[in-house]
Amino acid sequence: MALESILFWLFAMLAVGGGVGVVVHPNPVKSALFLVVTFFALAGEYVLLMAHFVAIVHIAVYAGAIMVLFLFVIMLLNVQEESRLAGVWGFMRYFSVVLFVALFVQLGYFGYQGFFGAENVPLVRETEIGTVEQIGTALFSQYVLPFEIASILLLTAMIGALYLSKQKLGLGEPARAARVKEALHEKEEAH
Amino acid sequence: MVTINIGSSDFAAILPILVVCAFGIYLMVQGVLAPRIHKLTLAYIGLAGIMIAMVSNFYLLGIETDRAYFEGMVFVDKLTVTLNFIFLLTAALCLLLMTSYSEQEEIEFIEFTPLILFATAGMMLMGCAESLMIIFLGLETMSIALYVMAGFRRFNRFSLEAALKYLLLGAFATGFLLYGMALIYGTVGTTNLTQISAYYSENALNLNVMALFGVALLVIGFGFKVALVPFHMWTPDVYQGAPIPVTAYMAVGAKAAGFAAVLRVLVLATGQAAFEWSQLLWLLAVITMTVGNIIALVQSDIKRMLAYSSIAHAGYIMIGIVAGNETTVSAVLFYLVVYMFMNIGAFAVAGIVSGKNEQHVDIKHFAGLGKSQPMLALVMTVCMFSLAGFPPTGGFMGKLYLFKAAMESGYTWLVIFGALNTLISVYYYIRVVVAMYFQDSKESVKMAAVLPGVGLVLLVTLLGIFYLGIFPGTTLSLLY
Amino acid sequence: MLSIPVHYFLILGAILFGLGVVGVITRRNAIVIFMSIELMLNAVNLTFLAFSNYLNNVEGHIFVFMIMVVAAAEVAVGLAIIVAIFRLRETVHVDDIRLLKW
Amino acid sequence: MEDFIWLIPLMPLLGAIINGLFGHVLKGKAGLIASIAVLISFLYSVKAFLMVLDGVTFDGDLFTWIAAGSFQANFGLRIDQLSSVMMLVVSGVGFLIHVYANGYMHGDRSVGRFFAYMNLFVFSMLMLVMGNNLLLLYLGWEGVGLCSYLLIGYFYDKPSAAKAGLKAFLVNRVGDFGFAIGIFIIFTTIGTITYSGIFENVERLVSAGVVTTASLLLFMGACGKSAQFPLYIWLPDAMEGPTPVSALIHAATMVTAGVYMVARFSFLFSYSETAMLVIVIIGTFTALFAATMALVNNDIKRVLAYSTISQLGYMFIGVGVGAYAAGVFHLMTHAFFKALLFLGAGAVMHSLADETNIQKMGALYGKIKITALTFIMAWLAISGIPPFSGFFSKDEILANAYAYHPLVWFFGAVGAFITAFYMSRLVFLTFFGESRVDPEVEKHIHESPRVMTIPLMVLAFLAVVGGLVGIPQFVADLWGGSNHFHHFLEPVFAAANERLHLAHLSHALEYGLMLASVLIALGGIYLAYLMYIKKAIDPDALAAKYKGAYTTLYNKYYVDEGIDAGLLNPIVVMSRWLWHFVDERIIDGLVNVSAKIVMLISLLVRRVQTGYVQHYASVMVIGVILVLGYYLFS
Repeated sequence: MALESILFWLFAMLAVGGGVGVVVHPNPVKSALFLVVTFFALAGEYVLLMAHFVAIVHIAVYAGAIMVLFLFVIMLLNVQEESRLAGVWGFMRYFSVVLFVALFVQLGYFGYQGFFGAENVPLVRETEIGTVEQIGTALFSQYVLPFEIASILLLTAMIGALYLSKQKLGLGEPARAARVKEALHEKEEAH
Repeated sequence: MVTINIGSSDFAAILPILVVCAFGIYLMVQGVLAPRIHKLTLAYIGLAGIMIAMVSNFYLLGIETDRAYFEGMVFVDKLTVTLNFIFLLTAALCLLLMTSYSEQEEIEFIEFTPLILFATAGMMLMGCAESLMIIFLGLETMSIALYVMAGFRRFNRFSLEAALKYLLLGAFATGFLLYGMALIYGTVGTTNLTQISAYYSENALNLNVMALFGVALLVIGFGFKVALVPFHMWTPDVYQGAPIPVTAYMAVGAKAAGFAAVLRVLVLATGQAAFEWSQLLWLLAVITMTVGNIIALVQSDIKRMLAYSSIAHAGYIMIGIVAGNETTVSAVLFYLVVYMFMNIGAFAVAGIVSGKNEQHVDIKHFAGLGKSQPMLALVMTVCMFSLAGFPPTGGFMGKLYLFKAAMESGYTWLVIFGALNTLISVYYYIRVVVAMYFQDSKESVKMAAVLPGVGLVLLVTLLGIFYLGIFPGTTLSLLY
Repeated sequence: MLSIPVHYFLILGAILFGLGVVGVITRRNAIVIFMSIELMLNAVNLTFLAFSNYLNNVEGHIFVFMIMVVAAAEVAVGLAIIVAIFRLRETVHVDDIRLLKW
Repeated sequence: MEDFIWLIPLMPLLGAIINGLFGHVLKGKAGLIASIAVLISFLYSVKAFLMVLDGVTFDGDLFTWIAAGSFQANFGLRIDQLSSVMMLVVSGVGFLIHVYANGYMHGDRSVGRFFAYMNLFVFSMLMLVMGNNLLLLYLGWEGVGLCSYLLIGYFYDKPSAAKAGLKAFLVNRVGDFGFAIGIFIIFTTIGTITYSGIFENVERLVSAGVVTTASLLLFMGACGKSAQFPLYIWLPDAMEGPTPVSALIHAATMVTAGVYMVARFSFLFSYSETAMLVIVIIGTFTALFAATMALVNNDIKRVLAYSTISQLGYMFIGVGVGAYAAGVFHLMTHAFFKALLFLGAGAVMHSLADETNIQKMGALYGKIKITALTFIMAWLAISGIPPFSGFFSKDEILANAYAYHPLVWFFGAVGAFITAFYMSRLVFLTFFGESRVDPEVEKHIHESPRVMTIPLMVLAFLAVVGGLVGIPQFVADLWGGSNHFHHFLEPVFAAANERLHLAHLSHALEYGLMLASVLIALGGIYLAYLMYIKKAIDPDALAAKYKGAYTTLYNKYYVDEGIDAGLLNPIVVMSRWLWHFVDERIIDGLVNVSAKIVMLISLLVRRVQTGYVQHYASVMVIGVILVLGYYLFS
């Protein structure tokens, strides 16, 4: 078995194992760490696909930024270990396995049957498209509009996240916040 | 060497989007730099921006239409212009509603105005997209703004619950949408809609499973945004929890944007292979209408009722999509315009009746409105009759065109289902009218004041509904 | 590096996507649900890159960048919402957050 | 003609707008404005009618309404013999009722609203009869339904009124559903919505094999609007509305829209024997069924409501057997005498402080003479006593029914007998016999004001002589005259009549049938007389006064008893049973049960919306799997 095949299987197993860990581990912190494992494994797969630049960005963005944010929030909220869905809804666990199998058979098996032909199995090719230069050229010529839209999108997200998480209400009027909370309680009682 | 083939005409093609984004950024900076500025001033600047964008929208008619710009990223045609108009008008009306709503609820226009402007920009991008990438980015810009807007009453547990549910399920649906895009990309080798269209029409007879799955997942992703059953589950909860002007914006704008994408992809791009999915869409349309209408029957919360009604209306619009002939686009667009007026009108009245903290959102709180607030009751009645599809309102004409489009393609049974559903829907719309005119209010409901802003919205919706109902011809010929 | 068939990557993507779906359905913690959605998006990224390599086309890479941007934006907003809810309700379990129903 | 006809519908619309916007300022003047608006319409209608009489008809477009791609709809009117008659009836009777309503609604809180609705109704009804295309027909069709709903629920303080309005509205939706689908089928098959275009291309419907379906769907709409079995259930409840509304909408005009529509589409219907047969069967059944339900009812307006349903059944028999002119003729005469009956009933209620129970009336003849006299004329007209108007129209329908099938005639004749009986009962109990009026109320009995009695007199005049325009041909032959009405409408129905080849009866048979009609009517009246007048005479006093005659009378009383036990009791029992059991339980029940089932489903289905995000997500995933599976296996 060639080296790349070994690497593929290794990363694949790591990715799937990490994924399973995310889904089943009751502790959110551990789940997050399993997700980091998956991310690293996926970065390896990207390299195998000759997407070096994406692989680096992936590590930087996902493992570096997003996962830190996740962990930060988990720690901040001091989230406890989660008990499983209780009562009648407990069957969701078993049901979800059925859904998984169905979805996988459809997407993974039937969806890609076109690739299964014995003679012409398309293999991963040696290519230059994943280089920084290629991507940079594309990004600033043909794909300049999506690139700019992405900035608006990030701006939107920034405004939204700021608004939702800022502490004080309005222009520094704590009294107002108290009023709102009061009204809230009234409404709850009405319900 | 890198060559950039982007000229001034390319920017002209997205002029309304640029205007809206520029105003959004300006307002954000303004709000930060001059925090003492009166909050309503920000809203009015935003309105001015929308107005300017509307004017600049006409500029699009001046440039060369029916071609792609930005290296095949956006496409300018009559559909683009009409959709831009719908999105901008919706944003303007909802922003006006929000100015009144801010009297009963603390609303921070420093954040709200840029958000609604960016959301509108996202919708407009979906409307003019020529690439799956633009559709995706536009959809996400819109969605992220909407997630936040749904939770805008951030000290209200209902509002935040709505935001969380919308976000989780929305991101979940985005996953399916992206998977579909990936499969289409894998099949065709590009995300350009014109090339996708060419591929699907050439290979209409021997599309492989992957190609079909791609479109199916795309339909599911858009179906989530427009609330097709069974991807509608979020709708009632989110509509109920979100602040009323935001609900109106979601119900109209997001749905119109979703259908814009459906039109772009299903009708215009992959339309040639339509027979492959027309049966599926047929089924979705029938299920959507029926489920929406049947559950709406027992709702007592006006927002929730309107949410199920909006699901049902997504089903009606699907009738036009299923038809898939040359009248589809104009019929769907006309219905979207009508739908905008009648829904915003209904939500505007609901916003006034609900009063402080949205306490009075039950249908029983509408009792006696006919006596105490005859003009409000009139607008609500007209909106309800229009939603139920009575002549001479726009709702009737809209349904007429949709059904006509379906009939022309021979979908008689679909039209019969549509008419049956209309029959059912009358019952719950009329309940509101009955409450307003034929019942006396048992408790004195303290309503919000009718401010000039919301008064303008009511007037525009009333005139719009009647104008479209009585003189639909001019609008229809302008649309597409 | 020519011996790995492309559809291996595709099938790996499908598995990860399915795992993400399972996570969304079975977990109670909104943050973990969110992480499962990230898993789904990463599966899509893998699929895009596999196709990009198979087609020798750079568009897939660009798309992956866009997805990353969107994912980051969604996470920012989503975590902000979760924090806001936690402040109000002191829970992040979605099955406790069901005032809106029927 | 196009220089003025657009004014005819416009005037009531203007009136509606003025009253709607300024009603609260105008107060008492609202009725005046409304009446003048309808009067102007009426005068122009007369002008149009006179022009049509001279042979000038109009069928054209005033302006392009909607033009979008392949679809074009014009605001087009069609003024021909049929629509000019309908316009006269709508605006003429409408005007009289408006005048009457000025008195009847005097002092009501929101007169402006009332007259705005009334004018809006007249506008919609005129659009319905004047339009030259399906879209305007549908517009008018929905418009009158809406006004009817608003007016039935006018006294919304009364929960029963609001409920009745809702019932009328929802039941009509069922009919309108079929109607709309029928219109759609015609439109998509033929590709045009104008009547002229449709009539030229009926063959296309035939070759597409949908002519029967389309006709039956249209008739379904007519069943709802014209209160035919089984969609009649809303009409008796609709009596909760103010009496002028009952007279205008639920007797004279709106409920006849279905008859008008079938007559308008006579050419289309003539292509489908099945549809015609269904119309005849439904019409016959309704005529008989509704009449029996009127037998024992004690509410004066409800008796009239069942009578209206029954009379509408006769009209459908007429248009169903192909005697379109006869059907329309009966529509017209019915508009006169039934409006009169309702207005008379309103005047009686007015005099008696809104008492509607005929068991609490009696001997009113001397006290409110004008009302009583006009009511009696209407009674004679509806019972079919020559030469009152109802006689000629009903006789013509029955004669044509005999030609179609004697059985239809037989059921119609039985219905006529019952009609004569219950109407006589109504009149006798109300105006004759001994007074059973509440003594408190009796002190205040007074004749209605002039503004109410004058319309009564005009209508009474019409009810008496209105039939003379349609004297049957074989009678008119005696002096070389002709059936003017028939003749006038001839051009409209020529094409349909040509296809149908109506059988002709011998003159002897026609005379015989006519005689039978008269005897039946007289028999019904006599029977009621025996029962309700004779019974009212105090036997003891009689016995003391006329000792010799007593025995005879007494014996006669036995006859009465015999009739009572042998013939009438079963009928009365059956009538009660029909009314209470079939009408209230089964038909109403079916409607309620189906509504309840839908509600139950709704209550169950909403439970799917549990509020759990996980469930929402799993529903979505199931949806995804099903959608993908669909592609996989198709």
